[in-house]
Amino acid sequence: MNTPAGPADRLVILGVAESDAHAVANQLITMQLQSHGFTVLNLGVCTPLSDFADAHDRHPHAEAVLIGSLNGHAHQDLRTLPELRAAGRLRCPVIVGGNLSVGSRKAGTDRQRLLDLGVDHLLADAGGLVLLLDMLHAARAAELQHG
Amino acid sequence: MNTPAGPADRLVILGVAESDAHAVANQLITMQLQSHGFTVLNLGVCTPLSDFADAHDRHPHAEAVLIGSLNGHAHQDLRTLPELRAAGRLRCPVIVGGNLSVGSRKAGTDRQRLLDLGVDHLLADAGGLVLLLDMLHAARAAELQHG
Amino acid sequence: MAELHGLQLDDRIAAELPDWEAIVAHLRTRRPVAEVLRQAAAGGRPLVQPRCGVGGHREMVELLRALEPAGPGVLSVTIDSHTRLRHFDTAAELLARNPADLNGYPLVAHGWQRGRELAAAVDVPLEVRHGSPDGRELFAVALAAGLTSYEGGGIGYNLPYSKNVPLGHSLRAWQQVDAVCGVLAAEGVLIDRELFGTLTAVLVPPSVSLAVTVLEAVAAAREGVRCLSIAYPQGGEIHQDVAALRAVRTLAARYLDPGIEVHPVLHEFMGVFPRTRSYADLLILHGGLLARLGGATKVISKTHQEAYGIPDAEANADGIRTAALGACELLDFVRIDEDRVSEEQHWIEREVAELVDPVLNEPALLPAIEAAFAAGRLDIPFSASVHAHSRVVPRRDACGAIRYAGVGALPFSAAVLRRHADLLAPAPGARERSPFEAATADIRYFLDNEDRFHSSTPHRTRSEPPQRF
Amino acid sequence: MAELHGLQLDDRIAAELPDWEAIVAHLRTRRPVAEVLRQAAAGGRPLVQPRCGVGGHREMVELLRALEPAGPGVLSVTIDSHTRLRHFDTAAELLARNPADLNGYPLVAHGWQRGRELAAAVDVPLEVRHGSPDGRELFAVALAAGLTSYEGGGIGYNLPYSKNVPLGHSLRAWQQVDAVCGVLAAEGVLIDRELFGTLTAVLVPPSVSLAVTVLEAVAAAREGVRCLSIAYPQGGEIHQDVAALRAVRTLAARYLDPGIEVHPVLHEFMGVFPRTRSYADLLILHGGLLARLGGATKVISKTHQEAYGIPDAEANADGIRTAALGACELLDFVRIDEDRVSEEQHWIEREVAELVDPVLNEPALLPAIEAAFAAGRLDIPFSASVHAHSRVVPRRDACGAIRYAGVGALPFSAAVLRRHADLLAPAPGARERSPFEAATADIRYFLDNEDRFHSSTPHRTRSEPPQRF
Ligand code: B12
Ligand code: B12
Repeated sequence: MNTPAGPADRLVILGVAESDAHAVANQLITMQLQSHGFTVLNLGVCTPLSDFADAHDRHPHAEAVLIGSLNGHAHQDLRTLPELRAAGRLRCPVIVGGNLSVGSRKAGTDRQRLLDLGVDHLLADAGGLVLLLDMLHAARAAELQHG
Repeated sequence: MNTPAGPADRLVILGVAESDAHAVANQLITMQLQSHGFTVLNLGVCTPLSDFADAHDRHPHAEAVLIGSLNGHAHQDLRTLPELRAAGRLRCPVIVGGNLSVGSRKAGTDRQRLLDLGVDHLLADAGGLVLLLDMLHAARAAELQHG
Repeated sequence: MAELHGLQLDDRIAAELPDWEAIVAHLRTRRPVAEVLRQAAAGGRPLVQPRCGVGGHREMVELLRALEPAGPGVLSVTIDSHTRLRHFDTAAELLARNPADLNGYPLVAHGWQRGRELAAAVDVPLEVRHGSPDGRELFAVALAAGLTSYEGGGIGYNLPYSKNVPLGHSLRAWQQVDAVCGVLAAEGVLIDRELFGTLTAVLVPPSVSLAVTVLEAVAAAREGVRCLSIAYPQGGEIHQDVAALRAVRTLAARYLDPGIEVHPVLHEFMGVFPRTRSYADLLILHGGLLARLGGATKVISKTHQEAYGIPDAEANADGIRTAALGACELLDFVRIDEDRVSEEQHWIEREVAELVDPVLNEPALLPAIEAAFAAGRLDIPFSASVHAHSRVVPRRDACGAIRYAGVGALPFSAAVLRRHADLLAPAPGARERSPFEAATADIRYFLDNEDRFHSSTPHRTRSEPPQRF
Repeated sequence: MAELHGLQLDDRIAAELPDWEAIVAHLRTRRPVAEVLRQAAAGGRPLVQPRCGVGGHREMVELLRALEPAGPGVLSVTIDSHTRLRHFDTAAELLARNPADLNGYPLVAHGWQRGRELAAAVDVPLEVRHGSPDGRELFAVALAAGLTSYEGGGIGYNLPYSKNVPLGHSLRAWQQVDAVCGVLAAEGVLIDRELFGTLTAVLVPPSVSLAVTVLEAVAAAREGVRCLSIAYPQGGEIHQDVAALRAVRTLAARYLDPGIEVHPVLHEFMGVFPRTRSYADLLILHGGLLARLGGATKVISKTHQEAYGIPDAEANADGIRTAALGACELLDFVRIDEDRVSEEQHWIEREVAELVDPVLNEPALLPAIEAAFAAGRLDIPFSASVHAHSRVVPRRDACGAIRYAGVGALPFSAAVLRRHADLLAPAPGARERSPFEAATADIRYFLDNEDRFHSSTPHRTRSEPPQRF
């Protein structure tokens, strides 16, 4: 049986989308994940998607790439995800959270077009983040075991 | 030529509808009309329509009967107007003013059903009252002259 | 006339009621309003209560349920005008024909069983708010329904609410109501009795309001009432209003047995209300703040639809929240000029004493009240009733506070008269206004403030006259 | 790189602009924001300005026209994030594809001619609000458009708004902007320059905000700027906030030439905003009141949709009105504990002096600022940029005021450090919180207040988490 990696080995890549300078949630999430034993590679604000891909190339064992977007520009800032994926990059779960479109009334289509880009998970709140990472981790462990 | 009666002879009958105790507008309108030279027979609040008719019987030369209604009960309180009119009473202009139905959004039907009872004029505000009385007065003078 | 424990009632209505023991037994199962008031008083923040009443029963249940989530401490069963005037048949007829045409809930026509359903529909306890010169039948039905708070009094529910009910009649009708509350109190069932110091609501000088409620309170206490809510209507000048609310407690201490629970209640501004939502909301919030600063136990909220008509449930719920926000922690920092408040309070208390002491010094209270109104030694402005002289002429001073421009036969001392004259002395060179102009301006006070606010910047839109039909 | 009167610009953008004389001639025809500010300052009531910007040109014209009737003193052209970061091409591309996807108005992509159309669409003058570490091109376009007020500075528009723009770069970019304003001022054309003391907006200690704006103000004044608006973000504890706003004037008197017009500006609470309309409105009103009490010339309003996303026009107009109501006559009676305010102001001024005096004592200002941030002797919390240490740890005390739990390398005196430690001393027996817990609670301060308000009565509904996609 394949023991899942202990928390100490759990690395995530975190950052804020390219046009977005909102730093507070980013820093809080870092504290939160670290307190749960994660190693956080925090790329900070205003990070182009290609920088996330570069970081993932350097750290292929990262469990997930976590991208915050609050300024409403999530879709534009993640537009190159299909290209990068087609080129075989960012092949880990991409989790996007924050405030994902412009305006105070959100349409279901805002959500859908991000999923269409290939974003794997959307979270409004960071509260559920550790749970999601644990589930993904368990699922991968199970896959490795049975697959 | 028939000279219209001077203001000193101009009498109006004023009061508030049967179920209604709102006194302030009633007292202000009295002051207002008096300052324009009218003689005001003020029946006060909570005045059944039959009391207006009795007063008009006693003062048949009254130019108009002015009824205030603020509590929303105008229609119920004036329901006997057709009966009284059929009996030949209250044969002068009946002017109703105030807040004429229950609720903060008014429907056009609220207005119509009062007109259907035979109310001659509806005013939201007492501001236009003297003007209306003067117009009715002038019209009656013209009628007397030509008729 | 039938009788329910000293309460003389119309036979037909009395016949429908359960017997006295059953009424008392049911009342014992209810959480009394008095308890909720006591908690609020201890907590230091006023509870909020809306006015609310619609004709239909199902609609009334829905209304109460819609308002409860806004957080009122007490909910109202506001009664329609026909029922108030004991036109129970008209109310019943209209209820059958078109309940939406009623401007309140006709509790007598619905009957006490439905009253119990209302009380059961929400957790918050209910008060009956009406305006009945003679509220005995309504009270009996309310008691049978298990309602533990009842508004009204022999002066405050007569003079503003009817044309020609003699004061002797209304005072004795309310004496019977109070006596029943006294009996219940002795049996351990506390009924909160709220006194309507609001009167005609428009430009009521604080000492007129307080004199009336002090006299009603003394009368009620003599019948054994143990829990009194004493309402004062917001006039609009905050130092005067805070002083008046605080005076409720000092006057109660002076004129009532200390064993009686007394709760000052603020009625949010009851005059001509602003028309724009934003300014109306500010005034509602301001009332909540005033209630806290004045130490009120309860505040009766208004709504941003006040100028237009009976509010819908959403506006009413918003009003409750807005009033509560005015009294909430975020504004706890607010201080007020306490010297000015003390000065006002001193004079208000003195004026009240000058009005009520001669009456209380008479051997028999109710006849003395009647005689004082007959002589104009007690009086209210804009009386609806012929049984008050209405020779009191209220006028706003330069700060907006309500003063006496005329006192009729009120027995004020020279010092009091001089103070009011001084406060109303026109600014040098000011144009003289006719009484009509002055009254209109004073009544439209907040409308004018609102217009000034909205036109203070060049492009801001002004308020529109309300659409009323 | 092209040049417009000392302003080094991207060639492509410079090529589109009218020549300098034409720009100045047009500016002379516009009513300057500085004049509007001067009037408000004289009137004693803050003017209100909303943030507002949408992608499309027609939509932007409509938005400005929709907001004007709410009575703002100045309107904003809030710029989208791409333009702020000088990604002019991305902004132009998105504008062509889907303008509604832009979180502001891409003025550079639209061009100065359309900017003039915006200015002509309303009578109220416009300010450009953005967040550009290097705002030179945007400034040139704004000037050409005839806009007379421009927000930003080399520190406040760098550290919160970008990851890796060296301070030396942004300071020199803004030096050029200020120098152009200086030239214009000398020619009699006054440009109002607003400094963004709001920084990262979340838990910014007053002395951090004021230290940054004092340094930027001194730098601007040295380039000849004659009208400065100095913005401070509402922290939430009113005595501290009033003190900070009043300190703007005392600090200006201490550090600036008296001939320079200085206007304190309040940014209504910029942190995590309440979610229910009623509580959000209270906070907006409270900000208006604070602005008046603190003597601000201007208040930047928020909306009840703040927690949800960029507001629609109606919510934005409501926010303008609500903020104005907080500063209106009806609340002129409000007093505040002046001793507490003075005490706060004394310490704020002292802290600012301890932060800025060493920097101002250096021979060259801009390098000294750069060096101080590099050494952590100047610092901001939650920096977006790697060019501040972000070792300042802000924490709310028991009253909600923002204190320093950690100062990194800020050169505070022992007295200052002791005071903050004392104010943050945990209540005896209090459970220790992790830094994450403490930060989260402090950031959610008004959310928690709001929840407490809504659950203070048993049946009141609590706020729901905002729907964000
Ligand atoms: C003061 C007041 C009271 C006082 C009245 C004291 C008194 N006896 O006068 C008290 C507190 C006692 C009271 C009681 C009630 N009131 Co009341 N009251 C008001 C209030 C706040 C102001 C009215 C006032 O005095 N205005 C000052 C005068 C000068 O203005 P006005 O009345 O609007 O009059 C102007 C016009 O209407 C018009 N006008 C009026 N009469 C006439 C007559 C003629 C001939 C003409 C041409 C024009 C005209 O011209 C006037 C000057 O421009 C209004 C709300 C408001 N802010 O407007 C509610 C209001 C009128 N009341 C209302 C109600 C329902 C009641 C009650 C039934 C209680 C209840 N269920 O809520 C009881 C009435 C009991 C009864 N039997 O009638 C409602 C009416 C609702 C509706 N139509 O949908 C209102 C609108 C409040 C509300 N929004 O719910 N009320
Ligand atoms: C503080 C703030 C700022 C500060 C940011 C300082 C800084 N560098 O950090 C300043 C003033 C600089 C700023 C600037 C701007 N802002 Co701003 N800002 C805010 C504000 C008031 C609070 C944000 C915050 O710090 N919250 C605290 C954190 C802890 O909460 P949070 O960010 O909501 O994060 C939670 C969730 O979103 C989620 N989450 C966040 N990130 C992630 C990431 C992952 C992976 C996951 C799983 C979850 C997650 O979990 C977090 C914790 O529960 C919000 C409004 C509000 N009250 O919420 C607006 C807001 C986010 N800003 C907004 C905008 C538009 C801007 C600007 C573009 C200006 C403009 N046009 O109005 C610029 C951005 C410039 C740029 N290049 O990005 C809008 C976004 C609008 C929209 N989406 O429709 C908001 C909502 C305000 C509004 N209502 O208009 N802003």
